[in-house]
Amino acid sequence: MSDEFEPRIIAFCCQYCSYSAADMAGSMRLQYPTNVEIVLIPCTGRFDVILALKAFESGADGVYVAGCLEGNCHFVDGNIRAKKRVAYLANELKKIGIEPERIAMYNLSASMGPRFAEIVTEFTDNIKALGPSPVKKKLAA
Amino acid sequence: MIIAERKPIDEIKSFIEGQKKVLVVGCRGCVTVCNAGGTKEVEILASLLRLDAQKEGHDVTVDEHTLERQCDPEYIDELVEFVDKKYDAILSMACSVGPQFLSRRYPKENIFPALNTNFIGGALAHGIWAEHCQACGNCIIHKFGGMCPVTRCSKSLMNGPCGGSAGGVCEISKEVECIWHLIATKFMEEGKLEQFAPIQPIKDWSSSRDGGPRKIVREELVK
Amino acid sequence: MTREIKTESRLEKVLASGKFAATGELGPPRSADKHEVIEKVKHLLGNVDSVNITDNQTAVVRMSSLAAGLLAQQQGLEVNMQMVCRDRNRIAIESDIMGAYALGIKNLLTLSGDHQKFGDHPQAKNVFDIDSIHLIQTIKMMRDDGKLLSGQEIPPEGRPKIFIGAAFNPFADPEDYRVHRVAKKVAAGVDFLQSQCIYDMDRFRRFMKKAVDMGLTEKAYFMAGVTPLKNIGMAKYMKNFVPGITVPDECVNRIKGVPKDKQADEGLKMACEQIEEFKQMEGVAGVHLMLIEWEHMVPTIVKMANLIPRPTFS
Amino acid sequence: MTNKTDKSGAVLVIGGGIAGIQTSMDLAEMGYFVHLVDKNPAIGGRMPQLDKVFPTNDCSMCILSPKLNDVGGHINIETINCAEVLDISGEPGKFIARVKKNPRFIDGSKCTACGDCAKVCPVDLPAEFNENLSLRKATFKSYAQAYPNAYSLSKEGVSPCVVSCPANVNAHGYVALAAKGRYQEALEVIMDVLPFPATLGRVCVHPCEKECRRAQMDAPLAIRDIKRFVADNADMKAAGETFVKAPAKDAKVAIIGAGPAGLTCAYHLARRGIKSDIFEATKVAGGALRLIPKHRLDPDVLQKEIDFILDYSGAQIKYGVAFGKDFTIDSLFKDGYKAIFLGVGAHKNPKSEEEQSSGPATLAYRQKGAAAGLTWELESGLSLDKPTTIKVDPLTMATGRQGVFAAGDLQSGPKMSIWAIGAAKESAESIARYVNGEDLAKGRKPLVMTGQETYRQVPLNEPKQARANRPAFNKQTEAFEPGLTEQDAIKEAQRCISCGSCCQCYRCVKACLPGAMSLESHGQTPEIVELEVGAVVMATGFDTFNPSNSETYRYSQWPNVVTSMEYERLLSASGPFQGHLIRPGDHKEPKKIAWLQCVGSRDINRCDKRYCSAVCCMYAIKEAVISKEHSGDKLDTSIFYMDIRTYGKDFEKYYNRAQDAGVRFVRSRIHTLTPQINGDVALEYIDESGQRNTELFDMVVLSVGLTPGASLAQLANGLGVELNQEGFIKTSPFTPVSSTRPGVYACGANNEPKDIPYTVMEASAAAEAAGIDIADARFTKTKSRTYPEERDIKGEVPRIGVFVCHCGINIASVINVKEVVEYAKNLPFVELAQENLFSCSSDAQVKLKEAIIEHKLNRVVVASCSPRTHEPMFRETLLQAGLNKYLFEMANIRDQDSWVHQQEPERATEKARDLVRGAVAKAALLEPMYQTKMGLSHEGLVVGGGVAGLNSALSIAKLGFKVHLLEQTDQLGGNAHKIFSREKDIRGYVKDLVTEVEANPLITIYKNTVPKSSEGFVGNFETVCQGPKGQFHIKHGVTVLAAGGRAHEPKSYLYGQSQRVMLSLDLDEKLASDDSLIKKPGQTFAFIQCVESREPERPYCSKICCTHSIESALTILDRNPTANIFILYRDVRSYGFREELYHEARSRGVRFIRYDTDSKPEVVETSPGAPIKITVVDHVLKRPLIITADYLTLASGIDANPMKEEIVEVFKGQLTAEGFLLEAHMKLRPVDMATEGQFLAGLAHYPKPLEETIAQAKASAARAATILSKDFIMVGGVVAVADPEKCAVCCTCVRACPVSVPKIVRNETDPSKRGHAYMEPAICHGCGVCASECPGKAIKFQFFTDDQLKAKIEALVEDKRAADAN
Repeated sequence: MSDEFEPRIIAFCCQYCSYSAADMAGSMRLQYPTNVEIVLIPCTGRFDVILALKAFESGADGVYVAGCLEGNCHFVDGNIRAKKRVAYLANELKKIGIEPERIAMYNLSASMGPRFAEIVTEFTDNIKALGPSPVKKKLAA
Repeated sequence: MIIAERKPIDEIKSFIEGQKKVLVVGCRGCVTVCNAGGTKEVEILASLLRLDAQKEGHDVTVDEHTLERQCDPEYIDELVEFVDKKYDAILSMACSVGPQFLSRRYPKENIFPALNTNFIGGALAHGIWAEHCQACGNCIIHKFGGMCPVTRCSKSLMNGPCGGSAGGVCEISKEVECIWHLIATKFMEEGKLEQFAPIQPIKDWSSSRDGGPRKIVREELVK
Repeated sequence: MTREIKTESRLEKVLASGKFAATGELGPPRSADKHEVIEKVKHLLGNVDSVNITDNQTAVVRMSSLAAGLLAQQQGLEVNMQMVCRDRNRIAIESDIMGAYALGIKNLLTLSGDHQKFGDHPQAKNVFDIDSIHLIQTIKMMRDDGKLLSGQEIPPEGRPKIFIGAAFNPFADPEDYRVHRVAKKVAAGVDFLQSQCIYDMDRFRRFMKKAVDMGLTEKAYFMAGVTPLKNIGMAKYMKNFVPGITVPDECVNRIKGVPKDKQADEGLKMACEQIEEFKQMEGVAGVHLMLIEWEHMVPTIVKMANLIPRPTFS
Repeated sequence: MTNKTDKSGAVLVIGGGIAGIQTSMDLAEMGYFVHLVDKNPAIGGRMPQLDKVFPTNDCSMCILSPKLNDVGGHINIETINCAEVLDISGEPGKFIARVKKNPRFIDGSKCTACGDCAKVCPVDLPAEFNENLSLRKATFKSYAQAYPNAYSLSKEGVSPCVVSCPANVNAHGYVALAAKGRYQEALEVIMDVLPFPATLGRVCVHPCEKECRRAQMDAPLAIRDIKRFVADNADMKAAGETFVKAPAKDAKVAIIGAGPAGLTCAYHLARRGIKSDIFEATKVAGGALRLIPKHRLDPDVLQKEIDFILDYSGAQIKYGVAFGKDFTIDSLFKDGYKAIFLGVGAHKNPKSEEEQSSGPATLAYRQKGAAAGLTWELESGLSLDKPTTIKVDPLTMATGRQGVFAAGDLQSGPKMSIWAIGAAKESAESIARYVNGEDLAKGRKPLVMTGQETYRQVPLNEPKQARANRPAFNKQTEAFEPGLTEQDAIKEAQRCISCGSCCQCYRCVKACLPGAMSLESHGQTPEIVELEVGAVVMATGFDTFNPSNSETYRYSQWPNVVTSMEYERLLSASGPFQGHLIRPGDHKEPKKIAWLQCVGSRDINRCDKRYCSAVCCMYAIKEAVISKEHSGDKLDTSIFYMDIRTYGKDFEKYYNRAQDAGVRFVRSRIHTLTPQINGDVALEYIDESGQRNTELFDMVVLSVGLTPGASLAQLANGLGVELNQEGFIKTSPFTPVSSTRPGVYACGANNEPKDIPYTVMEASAAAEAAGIDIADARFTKTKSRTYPEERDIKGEVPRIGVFVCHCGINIASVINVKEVVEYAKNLPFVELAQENLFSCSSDAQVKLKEAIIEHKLNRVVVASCSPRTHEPMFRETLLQAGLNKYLFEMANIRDQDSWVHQQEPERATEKARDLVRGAVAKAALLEPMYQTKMGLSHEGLVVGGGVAGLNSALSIAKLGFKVHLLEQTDQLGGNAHKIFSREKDIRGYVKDLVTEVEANPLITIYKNTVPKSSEGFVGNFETVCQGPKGQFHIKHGVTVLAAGGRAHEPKSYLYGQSQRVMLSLDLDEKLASDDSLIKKPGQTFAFIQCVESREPERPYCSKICCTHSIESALTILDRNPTANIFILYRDVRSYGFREELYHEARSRGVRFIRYDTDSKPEVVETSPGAPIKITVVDHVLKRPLIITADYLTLASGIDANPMKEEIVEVFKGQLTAEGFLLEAHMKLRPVDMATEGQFLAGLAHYPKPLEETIAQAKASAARAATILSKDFIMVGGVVAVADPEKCAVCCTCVRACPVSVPKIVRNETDPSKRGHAYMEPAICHGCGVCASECPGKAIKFQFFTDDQLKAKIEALVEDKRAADAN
């Protein structure tokens, strides 16, 4: 393996929109970095800060949540709640010296396969620019 | 119920600086209900502290446990098996009764409050709580249309509203409703102004905390 | 219109005589420099009947109103000492009243006090042991019944003969309730009332009509608060940021309608027009001129509004 | 629940769009078996093509795709794609339908939708799904979420170039491959027939080019030149090696003549495993080809090919041996040859065509070839059919003599090599059969044009392209004629228009590993099946109007003039430009777009479409709004319209919002479009002030109308149903979903243009109608699944089986599957790890089932594709193996790994390991979950006794269930008693309806009764009612809210002050009673529309008023022809066929005068009792117009029922801001309330005409029956469960739930104990919000528990951490 930093990223995707978009990116054979691993959840309303914290504790370099477009949540407002939780956690992470950019919220519809690929690339680039999670760095040391 | 919120993480970090083994103790009482110190918040705090320690390269253990209540000695006793494991610091996620009870029961332990106890209040909606009582020890809300000016008027006026009341909000902030506006409006709407005309007398604060720390002893209950 | 004289206050004398009274206002310095007080007194002396000495107004710490009032009084000014409930419990209040009267203070304006949140000590603990209406009652009880709140008797010679004032704000909400609150102050025993700055004349007229109808103006003297607008910035600030003050659009537009260098003149002109109307308005016994940090304009405005000379009593 | 009946319990639903889907789901859930026939390869109809839908702005695909999966996975719905219904016979209750199943050309059951076929397919065709704005392959899947999830192949017959070739060389195939630069494969295709590609590429007379249909556009393709280019640029030997040779046989064949025929025969015999010897009279091989001038055919080229053939076939040539002289047929047989092929040249006389074309100089060469003479014929007993040729069987090439076959000039006369080669190839086949003792003719037929070919239309409007020419031949400097350059060859090949679509290159067959694509599947033929059904529902949808033929719109010539459907695709993220809004002409981002309304609607001049298409106003507004969202405010959008018809629920507000957002609305019909050089389009129009304007737009969208489907007439004919004059299915207002043939029902846009909610409503109504016909036969045709008893795994340590899929090469070509399997074996609790070629194949299911049993697996992980598509299937297998279906987890290593990391096999493999590790970690913590059966009440409650409630109650009863009908007054029938219609006898209808309801024994009527409170949930409601005799309780399984509405009583226009001013219903009363006052000649009647409607206080359109006023006006005119009638309107909203009435009214002199809200009519009474004076500003004349009216009718619209608040409070429903009931989803669930088991119908939902009310009421009955039909409800599964012990009773879940499921309940086991949160599993929607919010972590969201997800997350990240640490 090359020495270049390859971040490990967990993405929480809802079954209706973003997970479908991920599948669609697949059927369109859109190529994107391998760094993101998807955890399927029924709705981003199921996203819990505890899960993201678990990811960071386990050594993830970044976490993002991808839900339906705002206003289009199949469960009314799960994605809005998720957005607020993400913002809350970003702030808490910042306070303990972890870059808040390591967690993000995205919205996309089931037909936005290209956008999904774009998000993976974009987020991976962001995390690469940030470097390894400060948590992991010390763990490795 | 008692409404509390978690202290800023920086402050909590400062409590446990240099400690190797930390226990976060939650409470299933009021602070669970107000989303400040239940199992979930304990998990979050513990996780943040672990992350922080890992980030700094410190080998710190942060354990979690949530008690039924931290305002009853019997539940406090339950913690003994944890205390036996020798923690360098114990963070209580209860109202300030919790850390005080813990400190008294386990005088040798380093006990810190992880919450700020804010007020006695209720939930207006999910995620919004408001103060409704300041435990003055002499409830007179029936005189004010079921609203407490002692607590809910910024100046605890007995004969409000003051001249700073504008558009139904208090002069101190647009986010604070003017309780006197509500009280006066209610009486006017109900056509009960005359009932409201007499000047409310000066309040006797001796039953309040101004009368010193309070204690209730119910003799018939005391063994 | 003459009423029973309760105190040695000159202000009371003016009001009782039925003459159109005029009071001013003096903000004590944010220091222990007595010269500032003395300087300000110069603008006011002879131009008004009595001067309010504010009590840590807007919760910003200043020289105490008692001390500043005494300094002013030493310059020959009659003062109207303001006292807020924010910073004193009933013990301090009663004590200060005694002290003030002993030092020659004849008028005392009772106030709840601005909340400390916007002052320079927002971390302070406030008191609010009693409210402003209670304060009226307290002074009245000390003066007329010779009693402290505790019931402790005050010997007749030690009773503070204070002319009791209070503020009223017709522009706060709920509008319909304001006059009833004033009624409470009257019932509590207030002698005179000074209003918040008036710009919304319609609302003030409505208020006074009600006060007259309820017979309140028979029981206490109502003085109308006047603060000339210095410029458009002040007009907008008063309109948008001061709770309990309403500034109608027409006022703002009128100021806006003239060039910047003429705005102060326009403000003074408007104030004079108001004063003229107050002179005629039923139930209004005088004006309270609040030229905050603009005390040097007092001579101008009293002249423009034909408020001088002030009556004298031997 | 089966009853004895002759009727069939199955229903045929025709059309798999949203209407067919809804009907099918309702019917299947009601207990019928559904055959859903769709002509397309995938169901879904039009919705998948739409970007967003109005007025919710939902992504169309997002809301549809769950429905596709529901239908696809339903055990009682059989979807039959690529099929058409021919006809039906029989009676209602028992029809026989004949269905023609057209071939898919792919075995759908084997297809895994991997797309490998499309990857290799060289044929590009316009993608219909993208409205031809992009290309697809001949093998395709319309869109990613398509059901069935399988590819299909477009095949329109064998292309003419192939058929016309005497050897049937697959010209289309090699041209298509050459166009892609795939020369080697192209050569393979050629050499499948022709072993002389380079030679024939030079000298063939190419009959193919004569038939090339490209000629209709410009010029035929230079097919031969392409062949030459391919042959010159690819390797023959390598191509030859790709053919599988049959096992070598003992038999040897003698070939006489080493010309093109003989050599070809040797080549094809070799491929069939048969050796041959060639006897050639001359000293050289090549026959007639040797006679061709050298500059045309380089002898070296020919020799190379001959050498190849000899090498490939192993044939030996004996030179200089003359037939009849040195040997005879008999002697050859005697020498042991099993068969003989005669490939000798022709006689002296006639010239081959090749020679003719090469001029007289070549004559001499022919002499040797003719040496054979004729003497042998007599000797060998062969007969001549013409003086110089041998008579052979044209199919088998067999001569009269057994074992002797003939081809070449000798057989077919002096044609040309290509004939000889074709015949030689056929002869080789015959010889092989002969040798093997097989029937020579079986299964063979000559490839000829049948005239049945449905070749693709020649795209005449595409740009012309010149035919490529070979470089000029310079005799002085060059020895040989040059061929095409590579650039020219490719360009030329790209001119091919793929007449037959599929080019039969069979690259797909090679690529398809599951064997779904095969030579057999390519040969599929249509099949006709007969289905026995009890009823038929037509849901065939619509076509969009094709504006190509209208000169005005310049559509066909101008790429930046697009139809609205094309525009939908332009907007869509899955569209041709991935949702990047650019115009097709030059891919420039448009800054200014115009929509032209009523293209193909309300227009008898240009297109003979009188009706209004009902949806275009809304979709145009939606497209404008969405476009602005795409491009920001800088985009300028204008809609040119005649009337804005935003009459549906929330439509008017949508219109208002669009105006606020800056969409410009211009009331004008465009008369001229002028394309500009730079791609822009100039619009000329006359605005309202009469001003002529010219404005430039970057792009113009034609809001095309809806037309009857192209094949609807044929279908209607087959089904025996009548069409109306507009070509849609004829229905009647009181039976809105019944066709003219009993037992055949129709719903959706094939009845009349309509939007999606109304379509869905009708679809459910059609389910009701079909269901009622065969109510007795419910559950007679349905299937149910049975499973072995579930194994109790309590206390077992996890034993996980991991199955890693190759998905053919989809996964395995990127991911090292073996490595992943080995890796999985060492993961905790993994008992077994295996690989599968295709995990989804049926044999893989058997294997999986066996593995579960044999290895006592108690958890299963499949690493393959997406759980969205495949989880249900694997869960089914678990059930078959006796394992709880929730003990299953998938790792998506295809869609989210191998497909998206094709260039990084190592990393992809690593990621696959991670994903498997994560899945295993979660699987270890999975627990069995059980859905439990819950009983239910089989009775319905209907609230409201108007037309909606009556119909709903009657339909539920007719479907076989008891109904309780509550009416708050003492009279049934509601508003309908007051309505008068010129077109239909409403009052008579209501009377009959009431009688029928009263007579129905299953219906209990409660008059003067209102609901007071209601508790419970779907299947188990209990409602307290207040009747005249006090309170009583009703237990019911479903509720239908049909509380109606009422006419709005306006405060304006002297209503209530003048006797001459009345509401529409008052006028109806006069018309109904045939009031003589109406008939007084010369009177003036005025109508004011939109009275207190479409204004801020009531911001909605009541939908019916325009039509109703027009109808009333016409009635007045019928009775009083001299009456003057004025209708004062804002927009005339006579949508759909109602436009006909508007048209009639105008032609009969009714005057329509438009007004604006800022200049409303003024109405005054000049003196008490005197006629009314109305002043209105005439928009055309721009001056006030005074109307003195004897009567003024106010169209004030409809208000919600005044009891609405009470009703929603009792039933815990929700209201819109306007006070109408809020449905579960405005688009796809227009009859359902948000609360499960609650439905709505009629005016309570929104103002609507009677026929729509009836349809919705019927729909509500169908929806109700989907629940009432069940013996029990299955509850539980992926739902939230609260732990009473941990619950802090904090109400967080109560507040967080989007659908108000959690409640704080008493402790059932001990009521004295503290209560706790409880989520009724029957109604939990399964989002998990409560579990995430619960501060005490007392709520477990099953299958996605904290522990399971944390374990998964930790495992996903873990390995990397270890690796980094090392």
